[in-house]
Amino acid sequence: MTATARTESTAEVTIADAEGPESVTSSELLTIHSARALAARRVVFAGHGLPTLAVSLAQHTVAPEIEIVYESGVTGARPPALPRSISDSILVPGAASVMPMTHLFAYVLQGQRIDVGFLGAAQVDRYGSLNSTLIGSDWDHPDSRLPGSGGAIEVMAGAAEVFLVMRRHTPRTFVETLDFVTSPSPHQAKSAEAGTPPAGAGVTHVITDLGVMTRSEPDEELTLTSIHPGVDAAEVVARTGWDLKVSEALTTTEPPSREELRLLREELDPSRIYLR
Amino acid sequence: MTATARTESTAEVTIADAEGPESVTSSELLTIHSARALAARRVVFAGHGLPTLAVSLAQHTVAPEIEIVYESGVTGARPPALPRSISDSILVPGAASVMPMTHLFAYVLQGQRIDVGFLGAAQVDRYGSLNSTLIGSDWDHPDSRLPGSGGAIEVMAGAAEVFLVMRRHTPRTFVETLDFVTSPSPHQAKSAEAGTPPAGAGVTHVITDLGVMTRSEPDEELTLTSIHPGVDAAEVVARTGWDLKVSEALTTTEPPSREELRLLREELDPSRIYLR
Amino acid sequence: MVDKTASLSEAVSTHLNDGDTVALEGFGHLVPVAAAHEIIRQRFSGLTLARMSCDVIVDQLLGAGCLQGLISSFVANSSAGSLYELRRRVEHCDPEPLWFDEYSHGGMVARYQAGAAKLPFQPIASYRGSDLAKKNPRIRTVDDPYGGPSIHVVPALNPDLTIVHAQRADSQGNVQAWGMLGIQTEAAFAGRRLVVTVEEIVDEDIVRSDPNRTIIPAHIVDSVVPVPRGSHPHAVQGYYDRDDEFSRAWSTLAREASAVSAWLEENIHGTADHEEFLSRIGLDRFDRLSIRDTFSTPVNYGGRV
Amino acid sequence: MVDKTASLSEAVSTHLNDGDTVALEGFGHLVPVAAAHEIIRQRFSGLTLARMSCDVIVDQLLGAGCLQGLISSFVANSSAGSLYELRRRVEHCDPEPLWFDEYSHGGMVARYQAGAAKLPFQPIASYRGSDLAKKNPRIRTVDDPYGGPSIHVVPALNPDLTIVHAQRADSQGNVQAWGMLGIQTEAAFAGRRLVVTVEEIVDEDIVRSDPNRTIIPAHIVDSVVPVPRGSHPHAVQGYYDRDDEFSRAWSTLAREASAVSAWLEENIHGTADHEEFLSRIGLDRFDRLSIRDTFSTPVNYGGRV
Repeated sequence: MTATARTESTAEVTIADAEGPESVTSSELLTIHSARALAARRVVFAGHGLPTLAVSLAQHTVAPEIEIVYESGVTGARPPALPRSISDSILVPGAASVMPMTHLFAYVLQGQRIDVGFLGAAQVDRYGSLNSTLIGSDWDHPDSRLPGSGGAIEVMAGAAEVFLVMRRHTPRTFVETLDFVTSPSPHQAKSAEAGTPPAGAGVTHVITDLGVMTRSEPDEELTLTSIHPGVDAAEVVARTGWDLKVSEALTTTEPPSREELRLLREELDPSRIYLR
Repeated sequence: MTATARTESTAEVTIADAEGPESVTSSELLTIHSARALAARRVVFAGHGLPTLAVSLAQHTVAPEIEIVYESGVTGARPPALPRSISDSILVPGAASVMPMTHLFAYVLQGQRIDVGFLGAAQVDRYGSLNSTLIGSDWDHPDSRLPGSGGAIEVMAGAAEVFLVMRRHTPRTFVETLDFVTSPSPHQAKSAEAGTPPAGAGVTHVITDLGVMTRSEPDEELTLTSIHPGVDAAEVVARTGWDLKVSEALTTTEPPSREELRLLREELDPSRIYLR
Repeated sequence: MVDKTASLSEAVSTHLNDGDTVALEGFGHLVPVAAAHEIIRQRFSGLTLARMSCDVIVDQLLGAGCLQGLISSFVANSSAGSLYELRRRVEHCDPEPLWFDEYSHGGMVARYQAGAAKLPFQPIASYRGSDLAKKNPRIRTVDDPYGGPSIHVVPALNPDLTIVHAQRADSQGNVQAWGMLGIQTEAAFAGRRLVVTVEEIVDEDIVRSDPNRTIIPAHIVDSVVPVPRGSHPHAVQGYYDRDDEFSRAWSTLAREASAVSAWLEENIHGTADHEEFLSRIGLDRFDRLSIRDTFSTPVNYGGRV
Repeated sequence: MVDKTASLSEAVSTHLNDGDTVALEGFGHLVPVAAAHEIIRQRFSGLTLARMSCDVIVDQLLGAGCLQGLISSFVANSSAGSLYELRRRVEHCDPEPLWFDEYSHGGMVARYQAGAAKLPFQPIASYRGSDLAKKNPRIRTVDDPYGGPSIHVVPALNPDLTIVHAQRADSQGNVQAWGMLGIQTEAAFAGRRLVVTVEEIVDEDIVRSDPNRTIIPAHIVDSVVPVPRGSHPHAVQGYYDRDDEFSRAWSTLAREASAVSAWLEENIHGTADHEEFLSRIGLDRFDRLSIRDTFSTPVNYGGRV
């Protein structure tokens, strides 16, 4: 199957119960499913944006004992408002610790102290390799220069597993071949000639506006395991740039609960900083 | 010349001026000459004991801008009393900084930030290699097990130069061949098969109860350049386990001044903790 | 005691030379912005900038023609958007090519660590299979003499000059900082020369009341420079908040190269120093950035009775 | 929030096994002495002890028959004299041989760094020409892929259990310490399991009022144990001074193996816990070791208005 450019649409999730219908935005959906996936996880490395919000929601729901580590070295932050970035100084007052960057990168990430690392990317391939470096075929003169690795390479190599959050599921982001492999999947790392094999499993969950893909073994491909209400599996396949496997046990995701929505909207992000 | 066991004696230094004769102990003499050698040096790594006292004296006399770094990571200490060891907590209140040990060993010592490192040793050879590990011919079952390197190897390799203070100049401590090369001279390092050449000049000054030996070039031997008043150069040679070179410009050390003695005895070590 | 205080203009002109590699570090907090502006003001050229996480000052140094090279691991304007001057240089060699020596954050951290420790390189476990290792010939491997797989290494980074910003120092150059500390200590030790800008020079008794708070000891500092609000638009913990409006406005402005030139002409070349620069961009903005006080609980350092 | 507080006896019995490598770190300050005594009390055997700078607890662990191996870089009793139990083992294999894995302090620091960072080894520049490199087959070399001379490396040290002592922690295990910090943070991260003993468990608000003071974050701690005076005869900055009389007396006592056995029988096996141990050696000695208060100047962490 060839990836075809299509008009993008996202899940239209509405919950309807005694209180009447309530529509849910794509951001809310992604955040809620990211939070649910954190059940039973303990130490989470949260990139900025939705992951920060997802971890907070998980703390209030499925994983009260979760501990968040930020790339700026802050652990156990309890900011009075949502941080505007991972280096927002609002994270510091009242935090449990601020580690020097050497400790964060060498001892925490490379030191394999993270259970789940959250990442975003411009492109992902079927084994979960990520590109956040550039778009184009000429590395020295790319069509579009992106931010680059930051700490993504270290998160991918060191965290026990990685959750990928993608706001838009499209054939331009879910691609057969990355323009640049920034953060390699275990499969990609295996085929390399030299260096230390990654400690973790790579990307185990991809949460998008259409559904959730999962994988676990090094050479396993991402498989569509659940779709959001109102989404058709064929549409997900069509909007994926490789021949996406669909689980035989494909499920439909449980709609957000009233309580999850209330927490997100009223307590965690009332100004909708991340829920844009 | 063979080293011969002799009855040990030390310099008998007496100063005589209008105030009448005043005898000087060997510890005082060593401390005062160590301090004088620090003129124009700035960052000093002080081992515990006489070096601590010598650096304090230098601060009061020839090198007011000197900065002391202790192996415990403390810099700019201003202890109200003499520290009892390099890890005495009395060094901390009022100090300028306390570095983690990683910074001290990796960034300060290996990082070549020290102008002069002070060391002691059980044995020294003609090029200034030091043994502080063991006495005996069987490394696995030594006659006498000594403390070992501590940070001595790093001081020798990283400091621009090393001052060695030896309380007793004898053929058992100034030897032809060390029982164990703990901290190698640049000469010794050169003959090794592998590894990084030392950054510094190795031992440039040896201050003993009999006089001062110096060297500067990697392959240069220690040369007796000055003797304390009342010491005979031949005695120093006799009490050295190798054929000690004597400088043609051999001088006699300037006796301690009244002011140096006053500072040591009345201000710096009134309880004679180090001036034993 | 050596008094190492200097003016910013003196410190930069004394310790920087055209063609140098200069590290300006600070991870979204405690960034030597005023120092970067002074480099522009003094019209340095041919510099290579080392900076893990880029921001407005990178675009500004590029726009001013100061840089021929960049050593970095993140080239966006944090959460505020793109750095368009940088993208023009990288995507279109406009106005000229930029030598870009690229790593991950972990790689940059390792490079500074090796530089601080005067090691030739530092091992790093994360590069297997990444195109970054393929693209950058300075990322290499060594064999493990203990029988494990080979491991990647990155070379030591030893900038000719490192400049960092901190909350305070004494006049001898004992530097104290808190909040997010980035890679400042390692960058400081790695530098052949070191200039530290601070919000304030304080009495040494304050510094010495809490020696564990010192992140850089005086003996490695060449100049210490009081520059209040020297990190704007980045925050300084306990002094002022971040100015996101400024950073976002930059990403809009810098879409046009001519706007960058005009901004630099007016705000940097058109001002004598950081104080005048601050008046130019409006001191009233600091009202919005003021913070409330939250003091640490003192700890007892004790003392021998 | 997970409450990680435990009693010393629980923490040691849960996290230590016969035959383990156990790191007890602390450089003449903040030494986990009470924990070492508990290891003796619980009669562990076949342990390998990692400890940069030895002291009375090494002699005591040896005398009690707990150790088959030692990883260290300094084997004297600081300024107090020799460690005779250790010397009997090394010089005369009395009562049995000791496996001694010897490095310099710089080498031990590098081993813990590699262990904390899960690297196979750490390069070190200081071993060329030293017999230590000749004697110890685990000190090796790698080639420099950047064309410089080869460089020595030491292998990662990953103790099965690390125990360190600190001034305070909250009940979740965020550990704060000040004064001389030794290699505690790296030893903590290098350990497969981690127990921290502290002078006191404090309210988390105290810890969180100064997050830069935290040397070990909660997420790597397995148990945190309140053990007041747990570092005696070593000092704890701001809590009590060192007891040099005790350390010197040990170097005299330990000249006779039988005296060591008798001392252990009476003071360790003959006491139920650290509190009883302290009463046995005399609580009045702490009068001599009391310190006067010297508080740090608080710093402002600020807060968004």
